[in-house]
Amino acid sequence: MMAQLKQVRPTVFEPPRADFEILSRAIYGKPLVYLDSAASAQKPRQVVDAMNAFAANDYANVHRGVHYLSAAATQAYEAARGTMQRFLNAAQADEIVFTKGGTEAINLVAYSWLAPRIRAGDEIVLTVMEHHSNIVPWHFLRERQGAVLCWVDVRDDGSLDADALDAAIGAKTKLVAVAHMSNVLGTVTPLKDIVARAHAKGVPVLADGCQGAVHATVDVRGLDVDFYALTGHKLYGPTGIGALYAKRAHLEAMRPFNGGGEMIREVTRDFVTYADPPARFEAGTPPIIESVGLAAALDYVSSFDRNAVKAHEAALYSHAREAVREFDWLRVIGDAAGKGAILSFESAGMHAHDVATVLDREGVAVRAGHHCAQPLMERYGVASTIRASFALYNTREEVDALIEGLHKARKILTR
Amino acid sequence: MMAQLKQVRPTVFEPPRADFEILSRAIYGKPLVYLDSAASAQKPRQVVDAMNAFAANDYANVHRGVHYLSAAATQAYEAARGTMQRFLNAAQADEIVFTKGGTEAINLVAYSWLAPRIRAGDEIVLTVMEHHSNIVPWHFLRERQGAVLCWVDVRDDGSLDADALDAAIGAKTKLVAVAHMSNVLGTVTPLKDIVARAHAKGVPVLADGCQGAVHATVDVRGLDVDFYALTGHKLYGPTGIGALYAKRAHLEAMRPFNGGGEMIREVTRDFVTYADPPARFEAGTPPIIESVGLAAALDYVSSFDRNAVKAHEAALYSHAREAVREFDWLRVIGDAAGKGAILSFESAGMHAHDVATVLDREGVAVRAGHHCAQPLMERYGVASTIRASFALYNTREEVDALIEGLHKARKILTR
Amino acid sequence: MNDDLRELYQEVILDHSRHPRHFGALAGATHSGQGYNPLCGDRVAVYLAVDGGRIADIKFEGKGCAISQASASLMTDMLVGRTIAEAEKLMGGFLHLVKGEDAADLQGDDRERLNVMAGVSAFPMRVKCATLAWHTMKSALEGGAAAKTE
Amino acid sequence: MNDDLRELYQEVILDHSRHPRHFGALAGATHSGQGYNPLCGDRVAVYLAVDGGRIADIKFEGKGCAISQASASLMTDMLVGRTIAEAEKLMGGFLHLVKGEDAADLQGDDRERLNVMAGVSAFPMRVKCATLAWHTMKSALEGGAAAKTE
Ligand SMILES: Cc1ncc(COP(=O)(O)O)c(C=O)c1O
Ligand SMILES: Cc1ncc(COP(=O)(O)O)c(C=O)c1O
Repeated sequence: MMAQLKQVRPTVFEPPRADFEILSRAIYGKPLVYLDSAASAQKPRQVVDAMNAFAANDYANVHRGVHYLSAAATQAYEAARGTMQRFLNAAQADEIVFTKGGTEAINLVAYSWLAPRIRAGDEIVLTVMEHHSNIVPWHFLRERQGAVLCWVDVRDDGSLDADALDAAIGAKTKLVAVAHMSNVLGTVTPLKDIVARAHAKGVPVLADGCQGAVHATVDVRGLDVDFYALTGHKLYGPTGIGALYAKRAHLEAMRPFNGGGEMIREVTRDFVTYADPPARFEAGTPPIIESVGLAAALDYVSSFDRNAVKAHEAALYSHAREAVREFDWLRVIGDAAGKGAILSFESAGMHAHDVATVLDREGVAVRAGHHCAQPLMERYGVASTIRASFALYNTREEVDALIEGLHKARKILTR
Repeated sequence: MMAQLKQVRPTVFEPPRADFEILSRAIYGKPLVYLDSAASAQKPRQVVDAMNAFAANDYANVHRGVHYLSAAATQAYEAARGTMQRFLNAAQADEIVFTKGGTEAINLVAYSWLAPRIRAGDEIVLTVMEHHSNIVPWHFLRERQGAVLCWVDVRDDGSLDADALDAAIGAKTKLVAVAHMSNVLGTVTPLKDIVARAHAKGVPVLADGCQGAVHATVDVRGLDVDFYALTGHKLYGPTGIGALYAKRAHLEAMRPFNGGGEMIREVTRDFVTYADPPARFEAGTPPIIESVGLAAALDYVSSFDRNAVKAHEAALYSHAREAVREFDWLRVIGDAAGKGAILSFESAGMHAHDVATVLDREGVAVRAGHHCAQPLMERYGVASTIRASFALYNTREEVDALIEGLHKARKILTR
Repeated sequence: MNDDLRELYQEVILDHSRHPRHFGALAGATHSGQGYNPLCGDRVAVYLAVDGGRIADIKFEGKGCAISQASASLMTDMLVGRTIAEAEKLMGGFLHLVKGEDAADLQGDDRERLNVMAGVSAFPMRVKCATLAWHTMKSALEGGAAAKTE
Repeated sequence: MNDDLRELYQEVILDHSRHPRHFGALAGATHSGQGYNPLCGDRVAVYLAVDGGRIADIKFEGKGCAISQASASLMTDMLVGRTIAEAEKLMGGFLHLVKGEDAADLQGDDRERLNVMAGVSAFPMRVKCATLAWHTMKSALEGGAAAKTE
């Protein structure tokens, strides 16, 4: 009965503004309106506090120490791995490798899993909406080993045609690399379907979850995805840390990437043997303090009703989407059903950087540029777009400030 | 006159204990005696405060944004690069590449500079005192490309014989990889001499400065070293960040390592071109908040008379070294002249882990193990050692606590 | 309206960006250069006909923000007819001006005409937009390696 | 002296570590296993002669801390003469004991003798030292892949 009621009237989500000190600052005398969370999210005090407390009480290097602080730090670091495991619903904590970010997570798959397996002429299937981080590592394999990149287009509305992707998978395909959510279009891809169809042809799938993990719960087991890359700083966590989820069997079959401390079993002058995963892929002192911050960020995100957050963000997006319909000089790029809270557009006669500059003086922070997605810009025939992205701390009033700012930009730049 | 007086009576250095909150905590009811700074140093409040202030006021993603916060963050990040440049006396800020740590800095040289240049049978000269981080990347080149590792021994006292190193450099040598300071022996290597002699044979030198940069001023131009790797967390800075200094000409000749955002010039479906260094090697969102912390750490270290700090650490070391002379059951490993403040030893009839466990219950944190230097353990015929390392915040009383703890360990473990 | 913005997006700038002077290709160019700003995707190509140490003709093509297009247009307008030495001096002065540095080397009429770009100095993230065409011109004169402004 | 330490480094433990029982190689071993703890460099090798489902003889060789050596010595002492099924049950109980978990499966005399190792549970960083030999024994019985405790 209660559950039903909750479904009928979803919790009204109150953006936790007070957790984010930076949101109350002024920019050129105007209140900051931060609509650039898809580039990087702000950090709640819960994250900063957790890191500070750890540094002040329990800090030491991990793994190799017998002493109390080293044990405490190791425990905190491994607990963070467990938190990430639960966040992604992975089967085991040791399917989580901590990396320096989402980009490194994808490179880890390229260097340690795919590079030793791919031959000239073998194919990698990817989509035109990928972020450069999910493109350039594959270009390396093209440049260095003769791999072939097979590009899957998006529909005009930015949605991904799973049939087209399926059709691109052939006998020579070694990997499908696809975003869970586009950082430009906001498109959420039908990942479960993609994985099922790729697996039917025996091809593993890497999902770039740098955006996807922020806006919805991720269930890597339910998705049955082989690799899932994500990054801490977009998840309200610290910079300097990200993670790769990979199925245990893949991790075990992967060769090392960086060499150094922690990742070995034994080193002699003549040979070296390697530790089991995940240690094998975590050479050197890891981002220890950041792991504590990342765990705090995951706890923070999980402390909300995530469906309510999603509904809140969707409402902000809809409000913005509706408001810009009246601007006949503005073309929205990415209008797929069920998309995340990212609004990208170009405007006739106004360059994205000029618009962003005007908005900035109004306190409104948006991104202008190619968003590390040049093939997608090419696809839509634009050099750059404006992107406003909405996070759990944004408000309807902030969307209004964006719209107001766009009016101003129009007035200034087309007078 | 003043200057002379100062030389005769060096400043008495007062350890800035109050800057390190963790140092006043208790472990099992005893005051913490943290003698594990060679594994990782504690963080002064100046570092933590700088990171907090940045996160609360100026945080955003760098480089790609037009808006105010992005400009502020970019400025902070690039200012950190400048701080590191000055810290190392590099010629240009763009000779500094930020990495996730010292280990990654060395791997960057292995993957981007050496891997495309080395052929089967080519040689890499390194010493038996290297940390695994300066061994395993070269083992990769042995395993994957047939490189040959040429090991240079140390003298019994742990000092490095520059002649022996010179003799190991032959016509097939492609790189000399050597620690600036050993993390086990404390040995400081004659880097300037090593570089001069290697260069005379046309061979570049990579110095692992993860320890060296902590305990003395580094002048990469004066040393004329080709590559210098260092790590933030041992320099009283945050985890998750390190740096590689490389001569501009080397950086320009290096191929990319990780692929992703920030490091490209242009990406299309069919090809990719790369940004100039250092951006070429900083794929993805960098450790932005950590860069601010690292700069604060460098400023912190530089705020002291570094010679006075060095003298302080040397005095702690001497005090400990003298005190253990009375222990005939204890063998010090590493007694080179001019060595840094690291005391490593093994004890007859007591295993390092047992000793460390007893010390820990006395509040004394030391490392026990192979210290990621297994070839060195092999060289001295030990499986592990105890290592006490002294930092600017340590005191003479803490050394006494160590000595006291060793007496106790002896009593408990050999009764 | 914000003063800095008014200063940045003056009528003259917007006019230049909308109606760029010397736009197009140049048959018989003796020098040319390509510029690209990977941060925003702005592109510019400049074509020069140099005759006896003097810039006899200039054209440019490009796509980009108002600042970069206006700056390119203004540049062509101002450099045509100059000696290479004069052009180089002007370029140096322009770079100082838009970075908010001392631009004492810019004087008289030149100073006055280029002053419309001075507002850029209040927008550090936009300086590269303003300098792209000028860097490209410089590289064209020096032999034509692709200019860029990362 | 600290209670936990006294508990950990009991006379029995120190005695076992100094005078390990069943130390050495075993001619005619039917099973053997190698164990290595890369964190501290401890090594252990166990050799077994199994006859009709019963452990007729055991030997071990090794180098390491007091805990790991005493644990290995105690293990050989206790397992010799047992059936494999009994040995496996004892191993399970031991692992519970040193991790401070419920070790209800350990009873009577076994419990009493192994109790000298119970102090390890207060030292989480040392549990791996205590379990190395036991993991190695398990892997020897299962066919001999190298055991390790990272
Ligand atoms: C879709 C997507 N993939 C990958 C990345 C790369 O993440 P990071 O820069 O943290 O490595 C980003 C963000 O920049 C992104 O939006
Ligand atoms: C001499 C030396 N080199 C390299 C490293 C590796 O540094 P990091 O673990 O920060 O990557 C260390 C410390 O662990 C070290 O002491």
